[in-house]
Parts: sequence; C-alpha cells; structure tokens
Amino acid sequence: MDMGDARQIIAQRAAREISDGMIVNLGIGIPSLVPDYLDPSISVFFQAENGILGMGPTPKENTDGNLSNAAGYPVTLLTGGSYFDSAVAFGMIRRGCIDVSILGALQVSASGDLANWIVPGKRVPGVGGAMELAYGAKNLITLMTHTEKDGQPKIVEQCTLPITTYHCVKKIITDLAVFSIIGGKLRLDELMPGTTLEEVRAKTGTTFYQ
Amino acid sequence: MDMGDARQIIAQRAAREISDGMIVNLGIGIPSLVPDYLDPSISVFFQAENGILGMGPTPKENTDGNLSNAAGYPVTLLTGGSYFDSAVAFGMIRRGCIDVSILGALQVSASGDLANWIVPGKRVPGVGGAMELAYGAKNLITLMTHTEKDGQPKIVEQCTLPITTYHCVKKIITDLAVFSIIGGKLRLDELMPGTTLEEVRAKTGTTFYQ
Amino acid sequence: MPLFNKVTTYETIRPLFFDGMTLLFGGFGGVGSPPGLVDCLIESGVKEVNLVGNDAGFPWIGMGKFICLERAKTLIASHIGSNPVAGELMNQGKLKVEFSPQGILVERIRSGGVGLNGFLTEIGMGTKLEYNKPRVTIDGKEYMYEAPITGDVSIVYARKADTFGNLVFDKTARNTNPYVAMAGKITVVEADEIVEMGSLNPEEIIVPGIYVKYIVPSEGYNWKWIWEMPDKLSRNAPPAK
Amino acid sequence: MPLFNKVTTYETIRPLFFDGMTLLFGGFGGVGSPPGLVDCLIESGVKEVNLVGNDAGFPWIGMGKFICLERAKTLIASHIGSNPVAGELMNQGKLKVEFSPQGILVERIRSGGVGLNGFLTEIGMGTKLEYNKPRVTIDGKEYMYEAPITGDVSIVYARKADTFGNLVFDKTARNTNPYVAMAGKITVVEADEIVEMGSLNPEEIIVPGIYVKYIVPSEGYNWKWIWEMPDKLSRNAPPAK
Repeated sequence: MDMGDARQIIAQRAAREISDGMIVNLGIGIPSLVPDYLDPSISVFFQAENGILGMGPTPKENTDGNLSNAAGYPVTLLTGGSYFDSAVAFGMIRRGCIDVSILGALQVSASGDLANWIVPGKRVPGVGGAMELAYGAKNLITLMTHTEKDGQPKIVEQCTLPITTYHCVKKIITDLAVFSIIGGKLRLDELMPGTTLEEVRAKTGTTFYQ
Repeated sequence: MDMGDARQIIAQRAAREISDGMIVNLGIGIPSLVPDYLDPSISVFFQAENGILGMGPTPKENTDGNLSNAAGYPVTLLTGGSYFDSAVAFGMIRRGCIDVSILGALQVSASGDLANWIVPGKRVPGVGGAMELAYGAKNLITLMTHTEKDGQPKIVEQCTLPITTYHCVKKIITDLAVFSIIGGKLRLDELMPGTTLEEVRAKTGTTFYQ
Repeated sequence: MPLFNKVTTYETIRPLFFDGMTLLFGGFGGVGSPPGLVDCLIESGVKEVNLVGNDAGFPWIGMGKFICLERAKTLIASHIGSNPVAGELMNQGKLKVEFSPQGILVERIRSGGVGLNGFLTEIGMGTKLEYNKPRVTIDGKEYMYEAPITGDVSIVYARKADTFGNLVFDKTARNTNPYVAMAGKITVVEADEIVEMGSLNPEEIIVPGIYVKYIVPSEGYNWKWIWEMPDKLSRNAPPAK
Repeated sequence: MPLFNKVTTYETIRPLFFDGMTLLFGGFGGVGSPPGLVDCLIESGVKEVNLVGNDAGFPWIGMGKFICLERAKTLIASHIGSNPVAGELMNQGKLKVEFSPQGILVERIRSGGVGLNGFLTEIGMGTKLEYNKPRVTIDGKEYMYEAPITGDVSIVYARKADTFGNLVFDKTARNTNPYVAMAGKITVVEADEIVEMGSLNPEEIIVPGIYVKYIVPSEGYNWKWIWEMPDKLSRNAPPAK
C-alpha cells in the first residue's frame, strides 16, 4: 500500500466517526481528506479556527482571497454559517463546543499524549491551534500512518518528540488499526481490512489490550 | 443658592473642560447635565458604558426601549456612532481611550482618592463602572456640591466612606471652587463667582495650596 | 438541516431551572434582559437561585421581578441601586450580594465562556470589593485574581435568532448578552424574531449558534420608562405585565 | 465632524516605524494582513523589529515579505511552517521565535488591548511552550500565567473604514485584526474602502473608531494562492507585487 492509499483509507474510516448534527474541526494533512468520505445525507458544521463555522467545499471557480480555511486554501460558507474573529474561534474550542476534533499526529503515546507540532532540527511548523483543540474538544481523534517510512512505530510507550498536550487523545485511526484510549490505557478496537493482529503488534511501539 | 442652581453652576463650569474632538464619559447625577452647556460649535463623542460611542440627545418622541444611556434613560445615536457589548465598552475605558471621565462624588481626598459608590447602611447603589472609569480615563474630573446639606465638607484629608479608587481624581469642580490634584497635592485653581477664599477654606476639610 | 433547529416552547424551558442553581442573565438595567424567560423562571417556582448579571434591574423590569419574590439566594452584580427591594433584602440578610466592577464582571463571565481560568487586574485592589480574592505577584508587581464565572443555565435576549441560534442584538440591548450566552452550560435565547438559517448576514452574526441550546419566541416587553412610573422605585410599582 | 477624520497617506505612516519597535500585525497565513502597510514598513528601512502576529505568513504574502529581509529580531507567533525562510533564520539564530498556542496568543493581545493584566490557563503547561512563564496556584490548582501584549504600532487590514476609523472586516480576513487594533499604542488601518461617517450600520461595526489613529487606502493585494506558485515554499518564489 502506498502512502497515498494509506491516507485515503485512514480518512475514509475517520469519516464514520462523524454523525448528524456534529460540530467538527479538522486539522491539516490527512484530516482535510475526511469530508470527501462523509455520508451525504448527514448535516455537519465544520469549524475552522481562522474564523468560520459552517465551512463549505472548495469553490469550483471565483476563489475569494479573503475566504480560506486554516491551512490557507479557499473554501465556501454553508447556509447558516458565520464569520468571527480568532478569539471567538478559540473561545468555542476551549469551551468544549467542538464535538469532534480530528488532528494529524507525529506520535501518540499509550496514555494518549499527543506530539504533533515540531521535529526538533527538522520540521518547525509551530503549534498553531493544536494545543487548544486537544484541550477543549469533546472527542479528539488522531489520524496518522501506523509507522514512519522507515518502519518506526508512531504509537509509542512514551513520546520522544516534544509534547503538544498530555492525556488528550481518545482515538487513533491508522492504515492498520483503530485504537481507543480509555482510562489511560490503549485498546485495539478494530483491524483495518487485510491487516493481522500480529502485524499490528509488530508495528506498534507499546502494548495494548483488546 | 439652592441645590438645583448649584448643580447647574457646576455642570456649566465642567462643560469648559471639554474641547473639540474629545471622547467623553459622563456619570449619572450632575455629570449628566454637562451636555446642556457644551459649546455647540465643537464635536464631541460621548461614550456610554452600556455600549454606545457617539451618544446623542434625548429623543423628542419615539423613545426606543432598547436604546438608553447607562442610567436607563432614552438617548439617540449620532452619525458615525456605534453599538457594542459591555466587554468592548469597558475595554475602551480601561485601555485609556476616554479623554475625560466626569463622575459624581460623595467624597474626594486631598490626594485624589474617590469615594462614590456606597454610604454603608444608607445608600447602596453599587459600584457600577466607576472603578474602571477612574482607573482608565486620561483625565478624571469629579463634580459635587462643596458640602453636604448639613455643611460637612466633601473635600477631605482622608475619605471616611469606602473608597472607589485611590489617587485617581485630577480635578474637582464644586459650586464654590475648582481644584486640581497634582503630585498628590490639592491646589485651588479658581473661585466660582461670588465666592471668597475664606469661605472655601472654611468649607473644605483639608488644606490646599494656590 | 433539521438537526440544527433549536426553536422550542417555554414549557420545554421551565424544567431546566432548579433550586440552588447558578443562573446567568443578560441585560443592563433591564434593557436586554429576556422578559419572557424571567417570567418562565418565576413560573418554574425555583428558589435559592444564585444569580449573576450586571445589576438587579428595576423592581418591575428585568431580573428585578424575580429578586422581589425573595427566591434569589445570592447575586453577583455591579450595582443594585435601581432596585431598592434588592437593597432591603441585602440589609435584611435575605440576599447575599457580591459587588463587582461592571467591566470586571463581564470579563469574568467572558473568561468562563471562552474556557480560560480567570485573569489579573489592579482594579478594585485595596477596596471593599476585593473581598478575599487571591493576590498574585508577577515581576514584582501585585495584582488581584478574578475567577471565571460559568452557570448552569444562561438566559439571553436577542433581536433576531436563526433556527441554529445565530444571534444579532439591538442597540444597547446587546450589553452582556454575548458573554452570558457563552458562559452557560445550557443557553436559552429569547428572540424578538426567529428566522431561517441563511437569513442573517454571516458577517453580522454576533453570537454564533454553537453556543445556543434552545430558542423561544419573545412576546415582547411591556414595561414603562422609569419616569413614567407613578411611584418610581417602590416595590409596589404596578408591574406592566 | 472634521476632527474625526483620520484618513492619511503612507508617507505620514512611514516615520511611525522605528528600529527596535514592537509591531503587532493582523492576519492569518497572510489573509487579513495589510499589504500596503507591510510594504510601507519595508520601505521605512527599520530593523531589529519585534513582531507579534499569528504566523510568519508565506515568503511572498503578509509579514513573510518583511521577515525574509532579516530585519525582524524577534517573533511571537503560533506557527511559522508556511514560511520556511523564518524557520531557516530561526535555526541560524537570526530570528528569535517564541511559539504560543494560537488562541492563547490572540487572548494575550486582547488582554493588552482591553487593559487587563494577563490571564491564567492550563493550556501548554508542562510543554516546551511554557518557556519560563510564571505558575500561579489558585484554590490548590496550578495554572500558567500568560502576560498581556501591547505594541508601539499595530497594523490592521479592514474591508471598510469610515473616516472616524469604525471598521468592518471581510470573511476570514477578520481573524486577529480586531484585537491587534485594540493593543497598539498607535493603530494604523489599511482599508479596501473608506467611507463617510454614517455609511456603516452602527450594529455591524466590529471595531469602534476610538482605537484607530490613522487610516490609509489599500491598493489591494496581488498575491497568488499557494498552489498557483511555481516553487511553492521557496524564498525565491516570485513576489507578485
């Protein structure tokens, strides 16, 4: 399975976590692919931390330089949506108004610690809104490929990368499996089609229960 | 001089403290009479802490139940005025955007302490916005009759009533005199027409310089 | 978008109120307080309520009507001067009043509403309004800590609400309402006008509907200006409604 | 109301910038950053500037253009990932970057802008983003103190300004601009459209003109979306202007 396929498989599975009437925030990377797989019969409002509630799809033409998502790509506004400033946007996030926050991750620990903002000396994206999304969302789901390109596991006993937020991740969806973190313990919920328990055990950097 | 005349004389003198282009907040009581004496050739924006910048005069008819000043009386809005919420209203006040705040007072001390929110066991109005106006305004002027009805001085060495804000008053205008407080010391600036220095000395509860 | 329809009846709202609850209410001197929801609160019969709002209204306007019934246990407000009954109850020990500077109070409500843990200020330090609030020293300078406020239920008045709960307000009836709307575990809006989603300009929405749980239609208020009252500040002033 | 006319030229603004100043700027990924005022800042020749804003923009959009000239000394921002030049300068020790969680940063700017003395939060505690921020214990629970931010000059982009400086914004170009406008000792607005007082609906004004000192007309931006760029994140990407 190439990386592109893996990302699509993860996004497709993540879409099933979203149900009718939810308020959802999607991070950049794999989470941005999730809307492509949503059940078209449900109504969802996407929140973007640059000041939109009710974000709609990429416009086919006539992009507006003053209307983008948090990653800087052009979007539209759904009926009933609203624009607001950054303090209001993060007020909603910290206050717990987001039903599901779906973030990309670099590492997640067995107890739900999230590392997704910096690889010292290599990538310096900065933390953006991830700390507050991790703090405030009712449900925090992380999406990532199960391992690094070199095979290193990303689900680990203790994160080696700088932490974004401790004890925040509730669910991990990878191209191999779906895990929950309950009471600080990692539980395997599902194997993705074509995966075996042995493979997941081998490629996961920590123990888990079922 | 009866109390009504005294109040008008104080308001008339206070109006001279307001010049073209100023942003002004007026407290309840005597300060609310000041606009009647403003030079009609100047442009001033009155701010009201219930959410108006550019407050206009009392409407002659068709009062609007949702448009009042901070004392609950109907007002209008000038061209270029705006409505906003209470946090924005007090943000402006604390941030120093008000050029002159004119408040009523119960007592003012020689060093500029203001007491104007409670007479224990008697009047319990509550502090309202006075503490923040006293804290934030570039210039704080207090208006009051020079003495209580029973002759007790209101300008005192130390306030006996609970303090609103310490060291905040810059100017005191009474029916007898105008004082400044400079470097923590009380200075007599003017005698009101018909008053003598001896009378002001006799009716002031602290020493002052000239 | 059927799931985003939050319009309901006062009958649905009444059971949300409970004895001993913390209730946040919008309004400034009664202007911008939701008249129908105050009546609904009164009809619910609840008592020992902990109230948080700008002021005690007038005896016949805003939350003043409820306070006069002696069913509020505590009140955090910036002033109660317009409601002498509140002053009487305070002096009789029947209503515990905590005074807060007006802008500090709305910031405390905002702090709770935006999920922060309170703030520091110099305002009120050394005065009776300090109560027992903690002091904090930062870089050698002392400040007073103001705690965030949230409530079990918030009641809010809006000029217009769409069915999702996006709100716009009317002139000085906006006042504390946007922050009260953010700070309630359950926020109920009384709106003069309820419109379809898409009817409000998305740039002009003051409170996004995400904060709103229920919307009820207003039947309007019917109070008089204070100088129109025969006996202005008496508890016996005839209630207009 | 002639005294309330704040419209001026870029020539008047240029001398407001000075070496070593603290400059606050609105914008989120360049969207809502004032393009003409960034150019004006560049033309002013100032250096060693302490910048505060949501992010480092892109190398050819927003404050990114100025950062690429190596005339910023420090930057407080939530991320710099969209401007690899900023990352290079940071790694070379030429630009000192303090990362702040995005919403915490805008609250710090707001805290300065509304005259409060900072706030408490749990967000970021125990992470590298704590730096040496003071911890405060309230009722037995520990929080991190976040200090207020103010600036010597704030530069802001608005959709419309009236001549008094009342502002309305455009969609996601609003972002941090309202708070940046409040937090500058001197606030300069670049507006797409400048209108007479009375042209804006007083209910829809987002920033009252009281915060604004100067207004300049925008000549618009001329940047491209990131995927339209031939060499997306390179410092050599052709500036559109």
